[in-house]
Amino acid sequence: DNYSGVGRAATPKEVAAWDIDVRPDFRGLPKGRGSVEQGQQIWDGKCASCHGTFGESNQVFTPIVGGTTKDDIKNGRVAALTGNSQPQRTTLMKVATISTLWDYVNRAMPWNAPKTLTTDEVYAVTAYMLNMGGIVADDFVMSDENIAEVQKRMPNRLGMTEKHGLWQTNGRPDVKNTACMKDCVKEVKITSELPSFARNANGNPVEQNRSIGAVRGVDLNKAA
Amino acid sequence: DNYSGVGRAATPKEVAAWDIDVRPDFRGLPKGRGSVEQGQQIWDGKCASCHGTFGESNQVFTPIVGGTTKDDIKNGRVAALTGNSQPQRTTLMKVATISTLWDYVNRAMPWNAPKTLTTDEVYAVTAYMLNMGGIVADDFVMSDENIAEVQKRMPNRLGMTEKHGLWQTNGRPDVKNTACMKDCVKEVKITSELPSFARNANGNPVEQNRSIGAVRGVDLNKAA
Amino acid sequence: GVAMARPGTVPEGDGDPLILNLQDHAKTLGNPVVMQGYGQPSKFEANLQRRQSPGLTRVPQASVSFAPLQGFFGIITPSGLHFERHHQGWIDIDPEQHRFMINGLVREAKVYTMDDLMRLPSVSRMHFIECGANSATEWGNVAVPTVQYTHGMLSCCEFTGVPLSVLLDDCGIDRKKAKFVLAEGGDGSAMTRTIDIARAMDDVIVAYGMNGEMLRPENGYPLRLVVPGVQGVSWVKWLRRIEVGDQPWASKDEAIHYIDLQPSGLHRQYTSVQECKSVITTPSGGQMLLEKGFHNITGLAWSGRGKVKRVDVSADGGRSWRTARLEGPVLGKCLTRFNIDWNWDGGPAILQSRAIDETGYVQPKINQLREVRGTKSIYHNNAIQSWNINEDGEVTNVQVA
Amino acid sequence: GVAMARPGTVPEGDGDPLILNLQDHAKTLGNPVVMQGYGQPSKFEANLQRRQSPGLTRVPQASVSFAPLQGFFGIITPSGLHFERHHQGWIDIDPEQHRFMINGLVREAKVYTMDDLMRLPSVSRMHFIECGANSATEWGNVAVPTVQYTHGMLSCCEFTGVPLSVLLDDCGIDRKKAKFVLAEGGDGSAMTRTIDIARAMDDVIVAYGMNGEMLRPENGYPLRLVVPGVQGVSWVKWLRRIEVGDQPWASKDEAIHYIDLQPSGLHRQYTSVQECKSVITTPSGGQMLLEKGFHNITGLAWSGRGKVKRVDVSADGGRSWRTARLEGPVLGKCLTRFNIDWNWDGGPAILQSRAIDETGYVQPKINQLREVRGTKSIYHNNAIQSWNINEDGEVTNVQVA
Ligand code: HEC
Ligand code: HEC
Ligand SMILES: [Ca+2]
Ligand SMILES: [Ca+2]
Ligand SMILES: [Ca+2]
Ligand SMILES: [Ca+2]
Ligand SMILES: [Ca+2]
Ligand SMILES: [Ca+2]
Ligand SMILES: [Co+2]
Ligand SMILES: [Co+2]
Repeated sequence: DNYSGVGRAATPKEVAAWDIDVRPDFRGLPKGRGSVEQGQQIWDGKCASCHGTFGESNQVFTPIVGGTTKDDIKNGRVAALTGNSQPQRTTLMKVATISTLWDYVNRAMPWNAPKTLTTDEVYAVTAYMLNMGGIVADDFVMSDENIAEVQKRMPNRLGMTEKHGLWQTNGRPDVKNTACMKDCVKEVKITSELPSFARNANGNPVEQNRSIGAVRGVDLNKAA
Repeated sequence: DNYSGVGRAATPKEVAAWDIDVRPDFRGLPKGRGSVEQGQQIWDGKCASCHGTFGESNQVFTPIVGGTTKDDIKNGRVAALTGNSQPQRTTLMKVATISTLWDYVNRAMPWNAPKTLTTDEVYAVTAYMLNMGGIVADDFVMSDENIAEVQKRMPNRLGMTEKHGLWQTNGRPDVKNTACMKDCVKEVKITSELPSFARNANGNPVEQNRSIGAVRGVDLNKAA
Repeated sequence: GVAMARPGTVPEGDGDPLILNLQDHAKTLGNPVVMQGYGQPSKFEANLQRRQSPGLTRVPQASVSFAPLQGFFGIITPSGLHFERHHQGWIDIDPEQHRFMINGLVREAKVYTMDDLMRLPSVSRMHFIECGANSATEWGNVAVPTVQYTHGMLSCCEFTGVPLSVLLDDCGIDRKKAKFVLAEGGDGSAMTRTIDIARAMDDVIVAYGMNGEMLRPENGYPLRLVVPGVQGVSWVKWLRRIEVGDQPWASKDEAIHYIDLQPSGLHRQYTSVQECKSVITTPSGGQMLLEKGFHNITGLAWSGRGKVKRVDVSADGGRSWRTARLEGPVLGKCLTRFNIDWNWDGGPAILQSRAIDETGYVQPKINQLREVRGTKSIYHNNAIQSWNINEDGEVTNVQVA
Repeated sequence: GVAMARPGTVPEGDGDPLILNLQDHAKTLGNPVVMQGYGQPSKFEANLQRRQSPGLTRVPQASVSFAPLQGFFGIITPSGLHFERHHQGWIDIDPEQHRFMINGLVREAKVYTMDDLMRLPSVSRMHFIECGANSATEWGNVAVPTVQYTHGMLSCCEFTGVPLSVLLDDCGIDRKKAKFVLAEGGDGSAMTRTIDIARAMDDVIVAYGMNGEMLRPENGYPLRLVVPGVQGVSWVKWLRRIEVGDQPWASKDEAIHYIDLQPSGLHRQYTSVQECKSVITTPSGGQMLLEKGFHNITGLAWSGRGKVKRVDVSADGGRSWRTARLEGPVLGKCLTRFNIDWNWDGGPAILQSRAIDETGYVQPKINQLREVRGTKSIYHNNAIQSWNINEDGEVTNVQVA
């Protein structure tokens, strides 16, 4: 080849050790199975401390479970994503592809001990998260064979679009401004200002700017 | 002006405090005087520890005195600058302008207490350095009035040239190579290599290179 | 009136004592060379630090630290002040132990050591990196006070490494079938992102160098992907693997996060490009002008689609605009520094900057963005930023219409 | 044969244990953000330090530390590894207490604080700085082993500050009488250098910024002169004053040092420009190729007269040459990174690089320099550098004819 002596062939076992990704079409998904029941045990032992017993916790991350309905499962669109009914957008409200959950738990969870679950444990705990969201039944056993069926029940499975100009290199922008130079607006109105309770929230600017220059940081301890 | 509010006029005393430079035409030289004898006292007390009793020391810097002759004083060119008779090129061999010495001692010496000599002391110790170089007599008293006469005795006063292309922005290069691409030399001979005693002098390359990359630092402890 | 008394106004009497009486450092011997074999900023620069925004994230290993843009000059970000964004904490990998794999739709899956990678043809390029969530807090109302927090998930460095295309060719990429690549990190999160093949074969770099030295651990030492013009999450750190495939992967950070919620309830997925944007860094929120008179307004502009063509600045909230000077070099998918003269008359003012890139795209107003995308997108807010200056010279973050 | 066993050769059995067995950092949680508010290099990078050359100078406050070019990428020098050259030690000035004065042939002598200077129109430019004594040891015979010591008084940063011409105009420079300016430092040495007015009014900068942050104390914090293309000694650090005059000053460092002794015994005075030069940084002296086969030869080229136009590389001691790739941006009076492919056949080789600048000037061979200037010039050696590679892959510093 062109670059003689550089790099080497990967062995099949090496590829197997690292090639863990799972795609929406389930390419990469290893064979295996796990029940909701087993999942609950794993969850309570290894996940609930961070995500809450019902996946509702906001302590270390936004909630995983909540905000989805039976209708959503039927429609494949999470209704609460429009309007302001839900305070937080949970994982199950957003995720369209079950592979995403399986793949992510498999590669990154539990957060402080990633890549320590067995394949069957990933099936189980994924099934349990879906069970908490009312997507699969209490006695469900998820496996590589039935996962495609579960996909069809994902509440937001139709909630994604790739039809926009911000992905591909040749995509077109969706928002258009013009380079007006004079008399561009009649009247300028301030529509939003920093709420006074937030003034101190990010520290004192005088301590975040140099003591020289054209400006100083405002000193919140002195300022009116 | 253009930049309203920026900067302010300097007061005359401020300019006087900082405008200490002395040019070859003695512009900037303050009135004052100092004898060789006084100079010797200053030298022995404040300079000799670093530069040697006779300005000959090589301990903290190259020698100040040495290498100039009566003939040099007459000719205004230091003969020892050609050939290899002098192991070191001393300050007095090189310096063409007495203002340079006066100005430098005034601004920077003694090295660990610069700008602490009085004007008269600078005259005195400069005179003493010249005295050590045989340029002024033992009983000489140097002052702003006679310094121009001393200039006429500087051993290397004709030893500088500004006639070369490497100063002005429009100067022409003095050395010319061509961009030959093929058969540029018949035979390549190595004319100089690192002497083996110098191999260790700059530390062990293995400790001065990364432990990754296309190369490693040679390990002098291992290498033959 | 102006709030602060300042040094350097016309002195009384003979002049400024700092000039009349020589300072100690002019009368003593200073410090030796290599007192610091690897040097540090002056002790007087300690205020310029990257900082977390309190309350923004819940755990500091899945969090962000913001770069202090308010104190930056030019376009190069000092490596020590490069913004951070980690999902499972940062690590300091022994580079001798690091391996990089390419697999998937290639003739031969290969493994490279750092030794291998650093033998290959390298390129060095200056590019900005911006988190897709930069300026996220501003989709709704004003929420944070300073440019460090509104725009500080932005940095710009010179990156050195191997073009990804060189590596993919070395493995014999199947040019017909290949449509996407997956980049995967070696840290706890094993971060994955899909990149379409057009980009992957264009200007993406498998980089080890940043600003002349190796990447910093927080930025992926010893290997990260550089995906020019694309949001930071795709610049996978501690890079361990590239897989070539024919479909996108819908990984967690492209199927649950970094997706833009539209008013319809649909999420846009795989948004990548960071559109043309700019911000004035001095004067900016939380700062205070010391005096009326001449000021140099300065800021940064960039575009994920190429070069910045022009930056206009308004001091009256967008009524009228003047074109700023662009400092060279003006490079593609790189920060561009702009400067413009301004005389502050001591009255209220609203400063804005508006960048235009080489495609002709004009940086939009926040309301124009909201008209199309609503207020819940979180990501990819490239709106014109407004800084209000009051009569005391105090600068605050505002939105205008 | 090749001397060193290396990681990453084809593994026995199932594969590389570093891949088969996940490393700890892939299975644990990493470090939080802002663990370092101002970040540092990886602990594995500790070998890259600026270093003194033992025996070169007698006291460390009037000395030099060399930058580790052998480990640099691209053109930006990390500020912590910028070479140092002090004459009376370095200092860390309180910038609030610093003053800058302009006097001499101006309508009004003025004093500026740092506040004043940072309000003025600023420019940001990338420039190399090279000490006039860089490569001094090579005028005679080979004396030092590595590129850190042969060429390490070289750095390149993005500088930000006020064009000197703006300041001189602000003081009402007498354009008719002004022929030279004197730049003066505020440290113990109160370093002074003369700069001719053509340069002073052209591209000289009164700089406070370096690589996006303030200058480092070792490099003149808070103010230094940037004199593009000119030797480092003129880039006066801790700058306190500029005087406008009509004659050169013949200060100590332009009348006793930084003068070039010619065979006639005459010294050339006021040499300023750093002529076109280049050096291969990898592979370079003291390094060891690990293996036969493909290698990327890389190095740096620069010219004090403008842009680098071309760099040629020879692997046979100058018999034949091939043209290298120049990495962009190629800027005036700035380092340019070059790269070229090379297949090492395992036999002896002598690597050289030869830069050509936009004036058409071709970097000379050491013998061509000696024919004109002899061997005692000390300063301003811009000769082609030769690196010898033996059959073990060891690289050494040689001179050839
Ligand atoms: C020590 C705390 C901790 C534990 C234990 C933990 N997680 Fe997490 N989890 C997190 C954090 C923090 C994140 C967000 C990571 C990020 O920002 O990328 C997360 C993210 C997730 C997500 C993605 C959520 C989203 O919307 O992006 C899922 C799914 C998840 N965890 C499931 C699990 C499961 C299943 C377990 C147990 C097997 C588990 N977690 C254990 C802290 C934890
Ligand atoms: C503590 C040591 C020390 C003391 C005391 C000292 N010097 Fe020096 N001197 C030096 C050093 C070191 C240099 C070189 C400085 C440099 O590299 O710029 C020097 C440079 C000089 C030079 C310039 C030489 C040249 O060739 O560049 C002169 C002249 C000189 N000293 C005179 C004096 C006089 C006169 C005094 C006393 C009034 C004095 N020195 C006291 C250390 C000292
Ligand atoms: Ca190999
Ligand atoms: Ca795969
Ligand atoms: Ca202070
Ligand atoms: Ca003022
Ligand atoms: Ca003067
Ligand atoms: Ca090691
Ligand atoms: Co992210
Ligand atoms: Co010097």
